[in-house]
Amino acid sequence: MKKLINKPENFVRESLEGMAYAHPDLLKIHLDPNFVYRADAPVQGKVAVISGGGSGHEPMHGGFVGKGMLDAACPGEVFTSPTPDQMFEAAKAVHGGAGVLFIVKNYTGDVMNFEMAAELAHAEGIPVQNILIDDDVAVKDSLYTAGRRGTGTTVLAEKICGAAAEAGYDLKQVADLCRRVNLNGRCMGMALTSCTVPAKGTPTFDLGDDEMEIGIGIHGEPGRERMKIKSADEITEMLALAIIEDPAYTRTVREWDMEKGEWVEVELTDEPFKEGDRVIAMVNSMGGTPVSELYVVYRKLHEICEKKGLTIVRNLVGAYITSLEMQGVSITLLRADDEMLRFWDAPVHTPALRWGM
Amino acid sequence: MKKLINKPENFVRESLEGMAYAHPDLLKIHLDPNFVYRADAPVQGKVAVISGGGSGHEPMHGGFVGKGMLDAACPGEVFTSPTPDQMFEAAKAVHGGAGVLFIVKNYTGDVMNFEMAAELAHAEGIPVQNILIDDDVAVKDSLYTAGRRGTGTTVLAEKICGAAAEAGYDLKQVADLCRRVNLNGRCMGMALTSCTVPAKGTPTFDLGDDEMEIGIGIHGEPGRERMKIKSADEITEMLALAIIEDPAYTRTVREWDMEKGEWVEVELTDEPFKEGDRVIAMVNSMGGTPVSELYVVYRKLHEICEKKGLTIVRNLVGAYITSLEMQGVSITLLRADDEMLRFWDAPVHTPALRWGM
Amino acid sequence: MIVTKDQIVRWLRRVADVLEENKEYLTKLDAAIGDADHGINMDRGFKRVLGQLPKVEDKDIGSILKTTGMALISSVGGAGGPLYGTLFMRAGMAVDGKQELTPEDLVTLLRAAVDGVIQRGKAEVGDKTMVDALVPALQAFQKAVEAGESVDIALERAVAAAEEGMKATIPMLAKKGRASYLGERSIGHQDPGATSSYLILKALLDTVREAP
Amino acid sequence: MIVTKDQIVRWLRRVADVLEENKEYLTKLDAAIGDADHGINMDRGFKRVLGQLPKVEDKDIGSILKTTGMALISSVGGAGGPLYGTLFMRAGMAVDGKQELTPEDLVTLLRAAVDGVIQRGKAEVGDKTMVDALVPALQAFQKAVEAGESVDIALERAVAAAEEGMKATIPMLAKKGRASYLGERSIGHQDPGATSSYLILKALLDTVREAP
Ligand SMILES: Nc1ncnc2c1ncn2[C@@H]1O[C@H](COP(=O)(O)OP(=O)(O)O)[C@@H](O)[C@H]1O
Ligand SMILES: Nc1ncnc2c1ncn2[C@@H]1O[C@H](COP(=O)(O)OP(=O)(O)O)[C@@H](O)[C@H]1O
Ligand SMILES: [Mg+2]
Ligand SMILES: [Mg+2]
Ligand SMILES: [Mg+2]
Ligand SMILES: [Mg+2]
Repeated sequence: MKKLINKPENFVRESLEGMAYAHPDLLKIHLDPNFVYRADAPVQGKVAVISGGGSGHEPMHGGFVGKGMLDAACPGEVFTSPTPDQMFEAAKAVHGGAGVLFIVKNYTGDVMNFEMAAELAHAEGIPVQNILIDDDVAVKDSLYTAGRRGTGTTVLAEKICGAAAEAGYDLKQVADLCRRVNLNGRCMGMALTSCTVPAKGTPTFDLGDDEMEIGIGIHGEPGRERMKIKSADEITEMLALAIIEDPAYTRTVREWDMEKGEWVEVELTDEPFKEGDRVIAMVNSMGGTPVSELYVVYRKLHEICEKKGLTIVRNLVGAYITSLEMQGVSITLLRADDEMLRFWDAPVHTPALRWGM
Repeated sequence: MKKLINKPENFVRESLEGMAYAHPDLLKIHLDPNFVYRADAPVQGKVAVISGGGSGHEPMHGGFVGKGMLDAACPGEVFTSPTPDQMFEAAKAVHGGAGVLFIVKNYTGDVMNFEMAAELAHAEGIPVQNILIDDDVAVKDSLYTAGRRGTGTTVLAEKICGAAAEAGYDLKQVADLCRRVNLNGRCMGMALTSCTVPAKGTPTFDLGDDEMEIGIGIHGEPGRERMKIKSADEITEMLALAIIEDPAYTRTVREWDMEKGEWVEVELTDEPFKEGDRVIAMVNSMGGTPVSELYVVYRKLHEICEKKGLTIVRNLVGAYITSLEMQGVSITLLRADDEMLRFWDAPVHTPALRWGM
Repeated sequence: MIVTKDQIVRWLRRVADVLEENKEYLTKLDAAIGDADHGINMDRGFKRVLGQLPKVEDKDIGSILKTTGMALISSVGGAGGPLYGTLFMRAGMAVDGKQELTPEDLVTLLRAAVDGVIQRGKAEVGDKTMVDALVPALQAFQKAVEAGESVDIALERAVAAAEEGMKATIPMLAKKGRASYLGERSIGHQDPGATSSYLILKALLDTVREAP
Repeated sequence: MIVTKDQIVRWLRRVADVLEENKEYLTKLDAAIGDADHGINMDRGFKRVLGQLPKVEDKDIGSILKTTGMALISSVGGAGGPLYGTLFMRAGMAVDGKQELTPEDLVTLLRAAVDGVIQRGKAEVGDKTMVDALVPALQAFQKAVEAGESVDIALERAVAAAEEGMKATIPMLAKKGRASYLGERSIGHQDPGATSSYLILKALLDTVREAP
């Protein structure tokens, strides 16, 4: 196993401790249960934005804790959803009186654990809402699956909602904005290599020397299709067209009814991209792919968007939501309106995303 | 070959084109000869800071072009020094009347090509100086080798000198500062895996599944010692102690005598670290190592520095000077005085390094 | 024949052993159609349970099982954590205050446990999840008890049904959980959660069969 | 026997062919003690030379060689670029204006070329660089010409000396260039630059041996 770690069972904790040493101005960590939170939390009167999920996707989420983005992040074991007590303790630590938004990636484990956390927070008198990110167009059908997975749009939603909370939006407003970001964002990824979960010590899956996997999940879940490696341009085209030409997608999700204190089912539909859309584009490394290759992908993505009548008005090119040391790339497009762009451009200062301050 | 590329021979150009699409506000590119330069160049009255070297170390150098850092970067083929015409054309494009500083990593090829470029610039009437970065403590002896290689300190020198130039330092002042940064910076790296040069298509070297290489160069040059993989703490200790306990190092380098228009040999000595030093620490991914592991290394580095009486006053944890998709890490420590820290903290806005704006 | 508190505690310890032994096996199953952590998660969870047991061993069975559920919820994570956490929490709530369990108590316990899993996860039989092992086991157990069989015979039937249910997941197309993303490619693999459910029930049978 | 302009042009074309053929071989040598690009770089460089040749073919030998040097400088990069660039630039400057070369001209040309490499790179014989092939070749050539041998015989001696010098790099410990970082570990490998120098000289011999 080619990793810079000590004992696998200490990996998550030691990585968090390193973060705390490196960024004392931005964040603090709490161990057992584990969470990362803003150094200046709780910020009184501000909605607290919290996310979390399995570890192994760094910098997401801990690297996005700081001013203008997340108030707290709850890292589980590698690729394993965190537990409700982590989210609950984090919520108590950062709740500034205006409630807590949980941004939840749509994986069965994450959803159930965050639902339990919301129930605990509610019982403690903390206003709470859970908004799902389910943007992975590699998953076609929501009737015969657990629905689309939460991938790249998560990063964009955390930035935009973090800025909105900073600007004084109330919980309902931040939650509505988050839902809208999710409904306008789509993502798809691919892998050139597998990754190795430290506790397991061997690759999660085997890919031939000349093979790649399209539509991979960020936990090393096998994707939709395995095929011979193609050129960067062909791969970019496969991902970008799957995103751009994806039809309307309807699913039923559970949100929290704050008044009644119970879960309600909500049907949501997002609309396909269309000519004239302005988009934020993210070209993201799965962890082991260097930025030089990401720019080769961005080059082609730019051309494709132009041809399809989409204008990329902002972009991120780098490693933001990863699968350990996996080589590969994901593309995310978010149809952005003025409000989203305003919050996108707002100052942010976290370990992994920083501008304007 | 597990890479997101099209034809290997187009890799550098296409990656540059992607950068240009992604960062039109920050930089422009020139092809044939290839260089990346500030969108607002030439900045009148400002010393132009230029660096360059083989490609494959991204984000260095192109990712550091922008406000407060480099005016231009000259990327060669992968792991191959750029050619003098690249540096010369870049110098002409960004020269704002106050001269040009070439920051050169100490590799035979880079040194010779940048020397030819300086001669060309001088002949064209552009005031020029070449400052070498030779900080790699893995290379012990300068008498029987081409001298220490230029590695991590390059990134820190580019940031600090870029800020000094922005602040109005003249060419001699920026060059003096750059030399001082180099004399106070030390670096060492290691590899868990090899990397693959696109044009070659197979790994540069073979490492067993349980082996690592200590003291690796950033071009996949074999290092000083091959051994069984150790824990992150042990690896960090090996690198950190090699840096902290490195004795004074004396070497003769060539600098340009601007008045006489000829090369002069200069003897330089840098002093070892000592208790009480304040340092800027960089924990850098060789490209394929994710940031979660870098924090595990940073954690131990923090402890070692504390024990040795060094205070880390600033840090960078991420992929800044890489070897394609190589897994591994390098550690850089720079003894920083107030002047360096002031320029470190100054605003910078480039694709890969950004703060204060 | 009744099941004693002591047996329940020994069962939980045995589950910890069995899951440790099967850690790599379960993880390998999860690698094929999931994310390669089910064995690791369950092992971690029951190690936590082992740590909590001494504190509650002298309480009633309900408390012991609820503590087990809480320990799992706060240590397993993933899908397995809330599901098995709920399973043991509900089991404990169903037998609150009891120091021993009659066959009828066990039916109540199992039904509450399985219902909890279904409520939390919304899976049906045939979706290729732990529900495919749990529901047949519950039905077989209940039927045997109603037919007047002793606890060990009823458990034998339940374990056999769980094993059958577990194996029946192999040809299924997953509709819930991470495996569902694979579509057709989920066919041909045994579900890790159904497997751990079978192992947990089997451990109960083995405990009950031992000299008390 | 003299060397014509036509032969010089054919030599350069042959070098391009030979380097293309040996691209992987040279790169493999460079992978062992360098950074695995020497063959790729030299091949790219002489492809550029091929592109420039039509423009200067009807000029004098000096111009042709200087153009070759400039093409290499602006396309090879690395250590090889400035070194081979300087080699051909200086060679061209030494025979400026000439349409054909006498044996003595060739001595002048080779000496200027090799001196240029030494000035640029500061390497000595024994440092495990191209200098280890070039210097013995120059000496052998000069000695043969001074002894009145014809150009092809003198070149034969030069090539033999270059080959010997190239092989002599195998047991050497590198003191210059990238290989020097390896210390003891550089021993046992043949230097890629010495190898390309040998190939370039061999190509000249082969060209001269052909019917003119
Ligand atoms: N909705 C669900 N209802 C019941 N069981 C489920 C559901 N989703 C997943 N499971 C079970 O959980 C198991 C996977 O558990 P685990 O690996 O711990 O979680 P994760 O998939 O989050 O990594 C599956 O094998 C399946 O039996
Ligand atoms: N200082 C020097 N003087 C002469 N030749 C040198 C010197 N340094 C390196 N070389 C030659 O250059 C060759 C390597 O060339 P190349 O691979 O193109 O450059 P790089 O090492 O920059 O990748 C070496 O094999 C050696 O023969
Ligand atoms: Mg999991
Ligand atoms: Mg090179
Ligand atoms: Mg799993
Ligand atoms: Mg080389």
